[in-house]
Amino acid sequence: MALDHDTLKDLYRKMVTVRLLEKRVEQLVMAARIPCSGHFGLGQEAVGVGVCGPLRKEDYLFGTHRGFAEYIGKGMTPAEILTEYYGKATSLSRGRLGQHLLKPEIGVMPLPSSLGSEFGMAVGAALSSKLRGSGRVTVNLFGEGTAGQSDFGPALEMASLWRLPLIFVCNNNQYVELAHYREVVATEDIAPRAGAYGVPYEIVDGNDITLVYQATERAASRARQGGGPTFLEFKTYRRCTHYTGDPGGYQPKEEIAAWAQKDPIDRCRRLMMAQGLWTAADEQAMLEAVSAEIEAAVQFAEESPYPDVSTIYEHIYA
Amino acid sequence: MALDHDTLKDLYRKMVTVRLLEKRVEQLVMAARIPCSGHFGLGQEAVGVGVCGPLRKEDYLFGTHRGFAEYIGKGMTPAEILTEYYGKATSLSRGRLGQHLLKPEIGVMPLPSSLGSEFGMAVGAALSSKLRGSGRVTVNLFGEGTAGQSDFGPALEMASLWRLPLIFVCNNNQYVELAHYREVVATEDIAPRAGAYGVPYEIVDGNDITLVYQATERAASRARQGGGPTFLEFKTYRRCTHYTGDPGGYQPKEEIAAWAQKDPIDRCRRLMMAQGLWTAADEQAMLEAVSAEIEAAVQFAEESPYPDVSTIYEHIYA
Amino acid sequence: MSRRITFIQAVREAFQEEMRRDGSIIILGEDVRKGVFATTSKLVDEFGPERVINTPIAESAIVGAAIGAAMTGLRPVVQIMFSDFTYMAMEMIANQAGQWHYISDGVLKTPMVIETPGGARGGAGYGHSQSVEATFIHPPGLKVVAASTPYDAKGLLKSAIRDDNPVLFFEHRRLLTQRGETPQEEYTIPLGRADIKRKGTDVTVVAYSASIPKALIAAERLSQQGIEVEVVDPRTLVPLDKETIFASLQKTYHLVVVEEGRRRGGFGAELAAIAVEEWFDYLDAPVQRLGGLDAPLPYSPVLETACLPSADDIVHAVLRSLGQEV
Amino acid sequence: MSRRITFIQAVREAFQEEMRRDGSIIILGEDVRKGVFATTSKLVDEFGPERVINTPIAESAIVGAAIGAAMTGLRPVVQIMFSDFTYMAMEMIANQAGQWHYISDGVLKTPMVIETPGGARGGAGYGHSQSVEATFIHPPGLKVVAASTPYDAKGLLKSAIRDDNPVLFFEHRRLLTQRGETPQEEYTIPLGRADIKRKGTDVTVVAYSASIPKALIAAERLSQQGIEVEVVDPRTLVPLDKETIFASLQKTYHLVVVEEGRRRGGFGAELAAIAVEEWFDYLDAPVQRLGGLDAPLPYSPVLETACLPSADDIVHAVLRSLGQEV
Ligand SMILES: Cc1ncc(C[n+]2csc(CCOP(=O)(O)OP(=O)(O)O)c2C)c(N)n1
Ligand SMILES: Cc1ncc(C[n+]2csc(CCOP(=O)(O)OP(=O)(O)O)c2C)c(N)n1
Ligand SMILES: [Mg+2]
Ligand SMILES: [Mg+2]
Repeated sequence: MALDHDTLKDLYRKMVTVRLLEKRVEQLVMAARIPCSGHFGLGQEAVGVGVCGPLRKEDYLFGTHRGFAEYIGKGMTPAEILTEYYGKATSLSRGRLGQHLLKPEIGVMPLPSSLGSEFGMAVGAALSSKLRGSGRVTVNLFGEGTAGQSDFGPALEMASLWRLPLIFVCNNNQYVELAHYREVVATEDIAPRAGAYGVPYEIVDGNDITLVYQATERAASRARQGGGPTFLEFKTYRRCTHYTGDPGGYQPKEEIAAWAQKDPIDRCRRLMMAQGLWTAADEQAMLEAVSAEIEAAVQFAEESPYPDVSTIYEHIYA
Repeated sequence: MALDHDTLKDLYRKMVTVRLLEKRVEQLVMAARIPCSGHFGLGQEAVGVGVCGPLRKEDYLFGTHRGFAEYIGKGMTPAEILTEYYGKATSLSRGRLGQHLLKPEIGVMPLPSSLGSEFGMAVGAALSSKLRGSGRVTVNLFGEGTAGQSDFGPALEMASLWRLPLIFVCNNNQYVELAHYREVVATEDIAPRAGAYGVPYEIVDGNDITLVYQATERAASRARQGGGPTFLEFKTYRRCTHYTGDPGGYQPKEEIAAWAQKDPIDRCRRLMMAQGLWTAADEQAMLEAVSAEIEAAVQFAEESPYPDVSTIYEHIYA
Repeated sequence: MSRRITFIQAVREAFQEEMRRDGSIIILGEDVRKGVFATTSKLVDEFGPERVINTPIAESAIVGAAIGAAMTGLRPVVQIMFSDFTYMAMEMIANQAGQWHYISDGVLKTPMVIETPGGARGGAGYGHSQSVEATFIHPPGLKVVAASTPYDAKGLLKSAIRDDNPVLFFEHRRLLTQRGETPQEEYTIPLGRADIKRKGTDVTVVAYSASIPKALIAAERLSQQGIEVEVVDPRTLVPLDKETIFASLQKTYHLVVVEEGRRRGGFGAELAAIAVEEWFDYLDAPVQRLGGLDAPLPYSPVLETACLPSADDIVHAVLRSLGQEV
Repeated sequence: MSRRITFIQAVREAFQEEMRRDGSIIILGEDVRKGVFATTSKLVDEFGPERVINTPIAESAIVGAAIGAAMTGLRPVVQIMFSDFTYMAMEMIANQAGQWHYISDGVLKTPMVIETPGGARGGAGYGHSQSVEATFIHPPGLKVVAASTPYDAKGLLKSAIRDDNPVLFFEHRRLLTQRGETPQEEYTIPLGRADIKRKGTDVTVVAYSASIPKALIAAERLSQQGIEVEVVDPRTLVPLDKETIFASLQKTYHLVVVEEGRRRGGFGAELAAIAVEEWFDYLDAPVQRLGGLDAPLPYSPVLETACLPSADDIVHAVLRSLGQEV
């Protein structure tokens, strides 16, 4: 079944925003305007955006370090992201978070520096929803490398035991830093590990935004109906290097080229065009609008002041 | 196929030793002669004893806190065990280890206080055997509750990835302290979790010493041939309470009674008698010999001095 | 009305009263329903299995779950069966629980308590006997409580549960079955307020948890020699009530600090450092710092005891402080 | 022959020389083959994938595997990509690696090194920037190294690899690309020997790792005011070379201690405590203890810098120590 038109257009625009924003952030990091390194997800935008598509504003998202897609997907704006990356006083955290984007108001929950430390936290958020009957769903997004981390098993165990409204989403982009994932992951697929804990799973083409959306929608509705957790593994591919400081070279050119053919944004655009929902003029207008939004955000971030040093003494304890 | 007669008799004697020794230790704990609490495995003796049966002296064993069966199985003597439990100067560790039995000479490796901390260590021992081509096999024994611990998944991952000569042995005795295991374990079986990491597994009746022995033998020979890890889950039942301070009462009487029917020692004795290997007189003689060995060990431990307090300053650093 | 109840009962009452008052409090831990060490036992009968939750054996993920729950509106209490195992959750406690309030600029809160019995009591061995509380002084954003009496335990635990920060509540196993006067009426003790367990004028002995009974015995003995020791129990290591300790030092000019945790990098290090930085003019003699031997704890009770400071050691430290010992 | 090489090159050379010397040394860690921070990069070309092993992302199990390997005849080096993540392996490091030698009565040995870069260098954020080394002073059986120059790094790392105990080898990211004279010839520096980075007579400044360059800047400035600071770099926090520090104090009678890790319960606490216990008569003034703010590290470089002691802060601390500041 196809997604409704507005949904598709919205997802498309978000994917494009992610792509343009990532490129812009890369420039700004390289130009030393942004002090952190950047982790980008060229070619895997459909996962984060598609997963957030069927979520409600109040649903909880634990996203990733390569997470522009899910943060934009969940509703953060380029300005919110850029001011954090710049470390400016106008950011939601007044310069404290950097890459660790957070906006609990719209369900964007902590991104721990230490990969895997979100597993327990996501269980806790889901437990909290369940006990309070809030109807909220929690999504825990992570890479296939992170699935090797210690608290992965306990999180599956608890989610399964307590039938938590928790969706595990493994973004399998086939690389773990500078190595192909099979150098450090024992199996082709991660999802059957969830099955062994009694958590139902699906393995889905992560470059097809419709499939990503729909799989997540099924999982979310199961969760809301008290059916417990689901594990989704999305197969995709990282067409860029690990981070801005990584010269790359370890990904076969043919592999990259083959996946470029499956680019999720191109696929979505072709689909919309084939359905007559989208024209070259729409594309042009949208690109301009998104670019303008990003440029305005860059300018805002650039012009924003750094936080006052005296703020470091605030909120040490609650 | 049946085990050869001497092997069977040896395993039987070891199981009986475990049972009598546990009973004696219990008395000594209750009488405050032994300062630690005791964790016993009434009815599950076939697992530890049977697993150690096919192992070589130099193979590594990471045993459990409820591990009389595997420590006797691997060749520790009642005197070695009792002097440690008493904390006497004549123990291998001169009073330092207590329940954390250790005898690297015969492959008895650390039993960490913290459940699950042996997972990584067992991987390391197996990695070491593999890299040095020592031909040694490592057995990592743990309970079904401990399988929920964080480093369980990473250990499976590493063992699978690196094809380590490592046998994971889950002693599923159906209780995790004071609760039935299904209160804290999401699935009936643990072993399929290993399968999901690419580790072959078997689920075996843990009260049949022959089956335990043979499954381990298969796994050990696979490991020695470079075939990598195996996961064995032995189904058994703990007919005693969690530890000496536990009044019990949470295990249904009928459940205990049903499992008493499947007692591994009775089964082994019946088998040997049916095969004409064992007579009532043999039984009597063996019981006397084992009791005498245990009593001699108790007396030795009782009469041994406590370690000299000045020894506390030794071996702080290597 | 006051009764003599055990430390365990005091802790249990604190849970019970707070859980009645506030439906967002839940307890998570291994076997907390039956309660291996009884501080939580039978609470499940009153509050149900949804609020008293037996978990898998996975300390790190349990604490992680508590953090997630705390950030989303619950007030979880985690029981870690032996305080040695807090190290399994070090990442979650020190890198996550204590940090998100600050780095979120105050947006997130993590109101949670980690209740954890520990300490040496003979025969439990190296990894079931340690006093590890000093480890948690160093990371940011945490509070650390270590009560020495049932009265203090109850009042402090209630405050810990109401606190909006992660609080580690260390219990010493040797104290758990000790009894003490504890009012039936509601009371709380603020975190960060020390208590003078014995008044004195000659030497200030700062001790906490199971070192308090030893310090009091030492004080009795010293009193017979005409030396009046003031025993100050900080009760919370973070935040630390420096004022009360300083006030005592201003009388005595002599400081002894005692803990069962290892000496190197322990609580005593921090206190002695504060003394030499901030109270330099009030030190008439070197600070005497007593703590556990800087080694693993051996099992045999004769050895274990020898690794820990005794009442005698405190007596000697006080005498040394006064220059009365060679 | 000596060349100016970077800290990274010095560390890499230490690995290379030791791995050539001893076939039982292996390196385990995340992406150690390519080497994200280059200290291990290309070692795999010489020593093969069996000795330079890329692991899954599972710090606790990696350290656990190193312990098991160390107990059975290998000498593993574990790289933990950011020292903040050592907390994920706290159980394995503090409860296991450091304890089995002692409780086995010397039967087991755990010769292993944990090499881990860390510290703040602007823009990495709360959990990729901490200096956590002080945490590891407290648990037993561990050694803790924190070198400040390529020369020291190489010589100390070689000793650490040869040591039969678990050694934590902390590197500061701000130093990694710094260059320094390093001999081509084989040399080692024993663990537990401090180095005087600058001679002076008026105040002893004890600093280590990335605080050394700051201390030297401060010393230069103070020298222009006629104050000669002696900068002592302990280089290993455990074991600590108390003799060298004490010898300096016997000249200066004034002690300042500087670290980038948080102040509360930090290395400075331990050193100040030693001073007030053992060197009381050689303190003419309060010890000045500088360290990171007792809060999480904020991301924005302007904030991060403000949380750490600066050369200016050291100047002021020295002046305070000499009573020359209000
Ligand atoms: C505990 C921990 N170890 C290591 C790192 C460093 N690190 C950052 S990204 C990364 C690779 C993650 O791979 P994967 O989970 O597949 O996610 P991807 O980067 O492919 O999105 C690593 C090891 C970290 N942040 N946390
Ligand atoms: C990390 C850790 N958590 C908790 C405990 C306390 N504990 C001792 S035995 C046990 C239950 C273990 O259950 P299982 O793994 O099934 O083994 P069994 O006791 O049934 O043999 C627990 C929780 C411990 N020793 N270590
Ligand atoms: Mg990946
Ligand atoms: Mg069990």
